[in-house]
Amino acid sequence: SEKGAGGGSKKLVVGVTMLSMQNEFIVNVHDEMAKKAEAEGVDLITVDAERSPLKQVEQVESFIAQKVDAIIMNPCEVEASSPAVTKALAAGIPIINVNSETSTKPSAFVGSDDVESARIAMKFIAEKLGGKGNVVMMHGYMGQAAQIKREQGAREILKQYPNLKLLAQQTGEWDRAKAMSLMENWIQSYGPQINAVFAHNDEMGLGAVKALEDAGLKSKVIVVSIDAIPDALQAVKKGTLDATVFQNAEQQGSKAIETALKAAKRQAFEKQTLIPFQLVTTANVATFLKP
Amino acid sequence: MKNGFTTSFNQVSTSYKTRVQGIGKYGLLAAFLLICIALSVLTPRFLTVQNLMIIVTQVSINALLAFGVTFVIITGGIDLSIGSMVAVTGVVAASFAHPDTFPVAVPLLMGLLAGVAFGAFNGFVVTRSNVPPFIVTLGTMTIGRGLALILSNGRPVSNLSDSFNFIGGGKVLGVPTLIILLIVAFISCTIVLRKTVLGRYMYAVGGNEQAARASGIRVGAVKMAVYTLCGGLAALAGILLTSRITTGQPNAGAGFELDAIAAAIIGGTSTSGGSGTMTGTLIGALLIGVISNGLDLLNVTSYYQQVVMGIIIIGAVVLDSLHNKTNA
Amino acid sequence: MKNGFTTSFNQVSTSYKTRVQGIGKYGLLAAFLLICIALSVLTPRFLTVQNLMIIVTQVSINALLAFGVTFVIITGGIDLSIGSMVAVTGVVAASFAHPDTFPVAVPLLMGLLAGVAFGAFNGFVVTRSNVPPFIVTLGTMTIGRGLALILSNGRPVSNLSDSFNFIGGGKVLGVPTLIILLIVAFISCTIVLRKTVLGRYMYAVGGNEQAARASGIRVGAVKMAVYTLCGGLAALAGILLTSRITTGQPNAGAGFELDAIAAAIIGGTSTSGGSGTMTGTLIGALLIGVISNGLDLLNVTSYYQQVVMGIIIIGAVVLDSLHNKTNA
Amino acid sequence: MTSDTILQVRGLTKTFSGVKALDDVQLTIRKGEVHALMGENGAGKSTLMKILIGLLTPDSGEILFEGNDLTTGNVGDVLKRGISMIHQEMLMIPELTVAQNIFLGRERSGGLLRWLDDRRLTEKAGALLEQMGVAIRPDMPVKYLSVAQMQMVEIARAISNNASVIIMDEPTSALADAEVATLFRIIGELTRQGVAIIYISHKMDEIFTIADTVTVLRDGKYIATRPAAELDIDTLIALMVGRKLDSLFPVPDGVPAGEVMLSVDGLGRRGVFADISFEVRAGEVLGIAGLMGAGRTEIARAIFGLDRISQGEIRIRGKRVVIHSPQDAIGHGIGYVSEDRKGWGFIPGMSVRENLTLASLRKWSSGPFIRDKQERDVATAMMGELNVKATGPDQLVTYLSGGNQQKVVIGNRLLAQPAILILDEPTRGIDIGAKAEIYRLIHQWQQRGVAIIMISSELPEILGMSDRIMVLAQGKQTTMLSRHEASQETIMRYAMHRDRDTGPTGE
Ligand SMILES: Nc1ncnc2c1ncn2[C@@H]1O[C@H](COP(=O)(O)OP(=O)(O)OP(=O)(O)O)[C@@H](O)[C@H]1O
Ligand SMILES: Nc1ncnc2c1ncn2[C@@H]1O[C@H](COP(=O)(O)OP(=O)(O)OP(=O)(O)O)[C@@H](O)[C@H]1O
Ligand SMILES: [Mg+2]
Ligand SMILES: [Mg+2]
Repeated sequence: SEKGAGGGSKKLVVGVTMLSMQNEFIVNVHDEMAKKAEAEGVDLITVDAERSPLKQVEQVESFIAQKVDAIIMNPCEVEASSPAVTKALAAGIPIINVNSETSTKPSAFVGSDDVESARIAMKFIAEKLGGKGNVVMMHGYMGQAAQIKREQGAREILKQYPNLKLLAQQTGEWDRAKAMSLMENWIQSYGPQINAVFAHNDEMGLGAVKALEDAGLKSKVIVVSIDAIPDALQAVKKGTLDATVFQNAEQQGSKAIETALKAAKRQAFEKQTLIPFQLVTTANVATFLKP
Repeated sequence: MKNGFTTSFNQVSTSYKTRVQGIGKYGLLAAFLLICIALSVLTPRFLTVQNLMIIVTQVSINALLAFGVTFVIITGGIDLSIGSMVAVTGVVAASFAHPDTFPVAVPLLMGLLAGVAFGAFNGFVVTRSNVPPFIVTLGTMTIGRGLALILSNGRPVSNLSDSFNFIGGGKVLGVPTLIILLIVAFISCTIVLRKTVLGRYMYAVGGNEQAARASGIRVGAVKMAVYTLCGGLAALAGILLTSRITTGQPNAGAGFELDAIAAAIIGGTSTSGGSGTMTGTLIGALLIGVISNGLDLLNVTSYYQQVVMGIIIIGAVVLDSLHNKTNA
Repeated sequence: MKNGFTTSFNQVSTSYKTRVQGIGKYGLLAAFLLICIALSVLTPRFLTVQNLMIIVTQVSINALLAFGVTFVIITGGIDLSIGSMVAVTGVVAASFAHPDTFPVAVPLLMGLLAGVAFGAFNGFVVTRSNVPPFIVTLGTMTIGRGLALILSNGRPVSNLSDSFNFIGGGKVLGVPTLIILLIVAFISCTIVLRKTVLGRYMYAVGGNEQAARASGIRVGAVKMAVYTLCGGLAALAGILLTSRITTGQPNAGAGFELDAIAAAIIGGTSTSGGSGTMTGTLIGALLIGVISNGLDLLNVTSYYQQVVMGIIIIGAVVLDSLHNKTNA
Repeated sequence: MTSDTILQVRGLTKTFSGVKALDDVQLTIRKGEVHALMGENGAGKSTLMKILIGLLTPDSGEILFEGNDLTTGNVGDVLKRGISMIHQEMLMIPELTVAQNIFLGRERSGGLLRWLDDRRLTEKAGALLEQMGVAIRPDMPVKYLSVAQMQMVEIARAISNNASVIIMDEPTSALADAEVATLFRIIGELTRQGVAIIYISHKMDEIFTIADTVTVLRDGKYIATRPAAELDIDTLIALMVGRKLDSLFPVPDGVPAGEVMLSVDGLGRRGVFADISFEVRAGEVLGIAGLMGAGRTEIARAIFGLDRISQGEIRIRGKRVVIHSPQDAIGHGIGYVSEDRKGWGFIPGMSVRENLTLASLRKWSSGPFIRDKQERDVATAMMGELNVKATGPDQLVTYLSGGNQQKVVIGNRLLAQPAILILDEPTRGIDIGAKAEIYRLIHQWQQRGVAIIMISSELPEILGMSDRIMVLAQGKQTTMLSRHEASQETIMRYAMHRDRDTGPTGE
């Protein structure tokens, strides 16, 4: 459209819809985007989909009605958020998926593959246990994209280690308190049989750590989770959490803005920017800790 | 002895008219219009045909649920399971909606059937046991969520046929199907409530169950009917949602019950039963939709949006009730 | 309004009300014990001192919230904002609980103050406006969530002092502090409800507000009191949760309101007001906790857990009401 | 069963949580008769009627209606077969209009999804009310009606069913004489057409005016059935109470009235009443009489702070006071017993004890805590004084009979020891024995120096108890009579009084 081309006098406007602004990692990604936008002199309109794909589709519809120059979407769901992509593309507005994917291909993707993060985490457990032992898994909200993908990754690795047994699995709803209660109940059930815990996010991982500490079992059980939120990094440093998987919020955020701007200005841009995960353990935690 | 009454009738009748049939409703309508005017002033993007159409589209799912729950609340009950019903019916419909399998009527019918059956189950337990509807439907809310996950194996049911996706995502003569369906549902529900014997009995059962019983009304049948109706409308909402997002999501509709109940109560339906209108509920749903849309348009920061949202909703209902007071 | 319909509504639910002061309670207790016995048979790990202690610990937060909301429901109101209050008070407390800043009394007091102020605000709006409590507290629920996010910047407030973490995570003479506090709160709430003038007035206001006023009860003051009390108890719950998980979470407590209200209603508190006991509420909360713990111990698959949970809860209340019927 | 027997009940028994409400009761109703069912409060009259109409199921016994078994337990069915009922507790749907309530359940035969024709219902109801000579708008929601008006609507509903048996459970408890006359005229017309009426009332004079046959119940047991002509009032009371009753009204003892406790000057509430001025002294009973809708209740409500006044002033012990709420009124020593005991009287889910002590709870507590034993003692004593019939102080008030509920409400106010007591229809629905007790109590409190205002539609009561009588018509004070000046005729004349200033009213 006329105003976007060449980045004329008018400020560019980018619509951003985020999965959930109550999730620390997502908030971090967004903060990076805001910082980058500020530096580039672009206006961001940020809305929170509150984990509802319907809401997200509606928000994108609203962006289209507002004739924004580009849309950045942090999809709630692979399939369910797809209509948003279709609609944006149909309206001729570039749409960039950040952090996770949709089944309909967007203009560009910036992020990492959730399945991979779980592979990394589970692999760490498998190696620590020497390929043999009992694992319990704490799921996120059942049916959500992140939960499904993290489960998928974990199972891929479990299949490779036939002596690694999945003792129990249950949802902790991404929540620290719920995970703590769940872990307490598992300790009652299985006690010393449990060798490792894989939690789909750090919040739940930290809940599990707390329950294990209270029961005096932490030294005997490995706990690994995903996201590398500051609390988790501290815990890794203290040695209570054995490992977490770092997802680079900073890069995801700034790369997403960069790509969106290029697309809005009709310049060439990367169709896919994959930002690798990194395993964080006591060995390398110092490099991730912000001063 | 007739002579003595005329004066007191006249004044009584004026005071009740303003309250019951007339302006009461307009209090909320006034609050609603006030918010719309404010938004039009604050942002030029609000009052465009396209944006208004988007609002109505966005509101439609909640409005359908709110219509159903209005029936239930009028009889003095409550239905917390509507959100879960959205998920169950959506998953069921999606399972029959893959391309080149069944004609589009099949997923529609199966979804509706699932919702009606679910609602009838609610009604059955409520009427056959002494358990309060709050607990019954809280129970079936949990059960329904579990069922949706079991049926879908915890995964979104995707790859749906275009004809199915058209139901909630298409347009007819430039008007989104959702808006058309919303209007049809609104008119039908209004007719049921105001023009049929069933509607009358809903008010009676909610207004005074003993009196309804003493008038020979089969209270159990009326309750069965409202929960079933509510299930049917939830199924419609579930199917439309599924079609709109082109997937059957087992975790869809979580928390929808509160929004729907809020729309009904903002619209003047009394939680103790016996009163309420579909028009009120529709305005209630539109109010929530407009505020949410407006806050997005104004780019109010996510956290502050929630604060503002809460304040405006309370404010609108306060305005409404003040208005009623001065008229009384 | 001069006529007495409100009371005749109440009569409708008398069947549910017989339980208030008498035998009814034991029906639920029987259902609860039945479930406990079943679990003891199904798994030897259920009936151990350690596991029972864990159950009570896990139940305590919900029970505290349920105590507060029981007060509110007895007066005929409702409080949906308790979950958000947990978040706000938790974040506030955590902000003052970093090591080497303030003595541990400061975060405690600030958290309690936040909860009491929040609750008083609910009470103020409910008594001063005509707005139904459902809408008022739905509004403040949204506002509260927003406030918690604003205060914490959307991030967990962590790095809390050991003395603060002891409050909800420590043990005194081998007994978890949570259990001790739960017992203290239960006894205090029972005394307020059964032995004080305020408690009596709560039943009166919920049982028949007009008759309460005609007896000279300051209905507004009683309502202020219950919402404030509820806020205080939610603050206690928020502080304990924060201390237990050693972080102030802005999204803590989401959905807690439904669990707490469920505990109260399962325990026999009538949604129409005027009846309910703390013992019933405690059993209601324990029931939910035991089922949830039992399903984990039995390692029932996640999806099926929800289905079973819903069925057992409805079943328990059905059993309870059958019991009442034969007693009526 | 003789040929003109239409309804027969044999061996009926009903138990509520172990208490026998009905015990082997029998009843035979003939076509075209008015059959009075008599008994004290709690004798089981309403229970028996609720069983007949299908609202309750009996434990045992049989009911034959027109020769066929009626124990179906289905109200709709019973209504269709030709029995209808005026309920003691006025079962109506507040939000629905008069017309909608009258035809509720009979809008149209057929399924639930049949179309409604509200205009036709309203027309039909209007015609019916007109025919009854009752001026109530058929399109008014019943929640705006006075208790008396509701009772007229109940009557309209029952007679519109073309029933062959109409049960009337205290149909006149809220009605004044004029409306009672209307009802009796209607009853006359119905019986001439062969309709049988089962009539329950605590007003003795009514029984002797219209009843053909009288059946008496006592403590749930059948006592006797007699032709009304063979009974006199003392025999009937003896059958009901099981003993002879002393005089109904206490003898005035001529104790001089004390200081002026309450005075009202030029009190008005726009459109409801105006220019009301009176005073009540300590130890005096001021009666207020008037027709239905004269505004008596409204005056009481205004003084008690339930409604705003638009002009005039209220003085207590000579000092001008402003009363905005019941708390204000109670603070000034005023107690009010409403005519609407369910709406404003008691808390149904609370026990007798809790209801009795509610208004005076602060007296039986130290700080925030209730002194349990004292509370129980006080309540038990009051139960004794009022002769409340209940299983004990912990029985829920909902399960008491109407008369006993009324006693509990009065007891609640008395325990608060008001200096000024306003009683609005204090003996509504109360049996003759209990009435005598309440009169005795009023007299006692009068002797203790309480200023009492008594509003009543029962002229004998007004005449028997009042020192002075204020008569109202159309919201205006038409006279103030002393005890010696007052008679039924004078009161009625002033109650019908039409004020010139208001000009012609009516169509
Ligand atoms: N639902 C109930 N549960 C328990 N007891 C009841 C119930 N209904 C009535 N009773 C008891 O049954 C007895 C008969 O009551 P009923 O209402 O039939 O008396 P009544 O003769 O109509 O009295 P009144 O003249 O005061 O109306 C009373 O002792 C009453 O307390
Ligand atoms: N809340 C109200 N709103 C409108 N009108 C009312 C209201 N309450 C009472 N009225 C009307 O005011 C008039 C006066 O009623 P009120 O109850 O004072 O009469 P009353 O003299 O006490 O007679 P009774 O009690 O026998 O009916 C009635 O016509 C009644 O319908
Ligand atoms: Mg009776
Ligand atoms: Mg009156």
